[in-house]
Amino acid sequence: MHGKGLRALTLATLVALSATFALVVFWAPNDADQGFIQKIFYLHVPVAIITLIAYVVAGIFAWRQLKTGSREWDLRSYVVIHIALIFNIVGLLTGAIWAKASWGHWWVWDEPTLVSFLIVFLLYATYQPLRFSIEDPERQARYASVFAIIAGAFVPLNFMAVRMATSLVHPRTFGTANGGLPGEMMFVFLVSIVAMGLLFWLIVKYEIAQKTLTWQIRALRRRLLGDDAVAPLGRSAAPTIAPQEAPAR
Amino acid sequence: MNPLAVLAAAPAVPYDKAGRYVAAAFIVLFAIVLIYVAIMATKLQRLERDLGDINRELDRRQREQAESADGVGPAVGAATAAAAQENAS
Amino acid sequence: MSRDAARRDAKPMRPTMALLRKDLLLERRAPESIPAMVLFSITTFVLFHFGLGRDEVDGSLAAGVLLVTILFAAILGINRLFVAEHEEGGFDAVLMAPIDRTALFLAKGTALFLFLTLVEVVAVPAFAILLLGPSPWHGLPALIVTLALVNLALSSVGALVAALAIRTRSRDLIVPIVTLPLLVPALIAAARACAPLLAAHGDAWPAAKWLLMLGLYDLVFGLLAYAVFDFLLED
Amino acid sequence: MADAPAIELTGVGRRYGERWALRDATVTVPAGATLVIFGPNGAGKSTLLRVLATLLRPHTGTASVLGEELPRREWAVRGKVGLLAHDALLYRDLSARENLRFHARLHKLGEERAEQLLEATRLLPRADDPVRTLSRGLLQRVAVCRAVLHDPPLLLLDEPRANLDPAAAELIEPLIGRESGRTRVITSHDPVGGLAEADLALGLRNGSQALLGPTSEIDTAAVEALYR
Repeated sequence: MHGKGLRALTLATLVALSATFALVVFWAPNDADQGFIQKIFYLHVPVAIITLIAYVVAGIFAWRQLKTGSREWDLRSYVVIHIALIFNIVGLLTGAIWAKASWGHWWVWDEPTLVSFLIVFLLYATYQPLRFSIEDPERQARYASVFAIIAGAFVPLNFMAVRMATSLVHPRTFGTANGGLPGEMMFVFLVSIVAMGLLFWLIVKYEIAQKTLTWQIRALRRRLLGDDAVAPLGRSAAPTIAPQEAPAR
Repeated sequence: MNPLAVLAAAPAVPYDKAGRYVAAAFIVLFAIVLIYVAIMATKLQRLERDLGDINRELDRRQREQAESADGVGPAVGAATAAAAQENAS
Repeated sequence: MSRDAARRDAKPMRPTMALLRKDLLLERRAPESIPAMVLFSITTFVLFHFGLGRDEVDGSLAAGVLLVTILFAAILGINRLFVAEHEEGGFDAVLMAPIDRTALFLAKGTALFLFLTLVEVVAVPAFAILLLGPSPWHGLPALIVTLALVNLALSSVGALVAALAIRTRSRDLIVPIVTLPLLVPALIAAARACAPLLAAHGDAWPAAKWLLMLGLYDLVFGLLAYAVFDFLLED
Repeated sequence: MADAPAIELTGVGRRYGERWALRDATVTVPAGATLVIFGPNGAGKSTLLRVLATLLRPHTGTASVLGEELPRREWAVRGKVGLLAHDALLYRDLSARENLRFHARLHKLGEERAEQLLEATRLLPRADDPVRTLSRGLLQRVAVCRAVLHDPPLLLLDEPRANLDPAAAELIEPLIGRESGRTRVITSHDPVGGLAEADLALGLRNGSQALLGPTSEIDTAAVEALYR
């Protein structure tokens, strides 16, 4: 079920990523102020935007989980946060590289996006330890959802606060005084956002398909070989029972 | 056309410091995607192994069933034949 | 249907007061949280004195020292917030009572707010005597307002995280690692607001935007915590 | 409503992760009757009590307690069920009187009820000492007072007579015994005493129902078999 459309999505992602790469390297004009370095922007900012959207979406999924009590939503929320954390790390690393290239330091405190990203990362990095410390899967799902909702609301608020506290001295490519992005840059930027979004969605789908398959095989083993032949599940941060086994409310 | 010629002709890739940084940023992305693919591959291998276990177990049971069916089969056939005769008479 | 209506009409105020009275009584009978938080704060000021190698601090450094200390002290209180319920199994007795469960959130949040206020009544003067260079008097009214908003943020987030962590295996680890990043926006706003108040020739009032930011934080997290608290209690 | 059964469970199950703590519990207890639950530790007795107390939501089956369906109308059941658990459910640093007054406020009752119970269980001399200074027997008496404070029509008793000397047991008999007129669910490890006290018996083993019937038709050997 969950594997449906995976091939089409994989192809689309591949095309979009190649297109982004080609456009960035061969077509997008060099920035007047920053030159070639500015091209990291096409990678860093879309990854950042997708990460943020993903965190908020995970919060919405978590809300659905609490409303419906369905473990299916817990799985989605978990996987989205899991992958968003990885994107978050990519965003932090590319941001650090950009900072080093533009301003000579690996870390700059007056770049609000980067700083917010670190704070958001620190918060979401506690999601897995929190899940891991709760044994009962039902409670784990509920508590994780509460966390995801609170954290989802935290993301925009945190951005506001960090933005307010930062003096904007560095050149910002997006929406600065020198009048936004030129058309060509904007086009490449949008293509890149689409590509990163597709990549994110693809990985989420892979992950969900893999987890569901694992559960189904586990259930099959239990049915075929008996409950004793299957090692009991240890503590796990990931959701551990198949959604179809989940209680109906 | 030789693809390397395209790269060489590309005016946008300066082989200076800036080029290295941009390359590094993209390498970070691709490295992480590659690591993800590698992790996924090991997970798939485990799934394959588990599925193989289940398949073998099913095979064994089918064989067992077939064997026991071979032993019982004629007897059942005889019984039904006898029942049919009884009905007829 | 009449019972549905009765349930909707049930005001959480009465049980909240009962729960709050019980918490205050417990703290009076066996003082644990408040003395620990006060001692912790003063010790931390001494540590800052030696750690920074300075006799006096002012401005944003003073604001940072004061607020980070209060934040860490609050972690101690948050860790203890539901311990009485957890250890004695009192959770079950409260959960079986015909009360709105958000009363528990309101009571715990209020208790934490009161505890923090009491701690600050001691810790802030101690800070002024031990570390603060400039006179604290000119910014005092604004400082009180800011700290009240900070306490509100700490108590709503704290009550929620305390309930979240109490029934996990490693609550003393979960509480700080979840609470501290969650409080970063509040800390940013509060530190910026306090900086001029603790400076030698600073303004008597901080820029309104910082207080607004704190207020927005309180509002958003207060309402959210109120909305999701129930889900932490149903099993 | 008087004729409606106090407890009606059909196929009730509760899972922790992959493990079923309780499976397919199907019991009907008429109002005013007493059900005794036998079973070794970990058989699901406590889980069943907690489901009836609205503290755990069933994962399968339908449960109705005091005519209200669980978990949909669990708030309507709260306040009508008294639970005497293994833990006393009391705040150790508060006195017996403070504990009872606190619970009376939660249940919107006056303070006279607390005094009345303290007197009935002869706790008045120690009523103002912190409960952590009380002996196990005294503590259990306070716990009984807490459980019956709001005069619940349904009582859930988890081994109520553990730690009580005979005199104390007699003292609390009017509160939690048969003559209290309440529907009762009792867990017990004592086949003879348990069967004598109840109308219905339920035996649990590994979360499944292994024995069910009126106590008059069940002999102690069948109960003892549960523990082997």
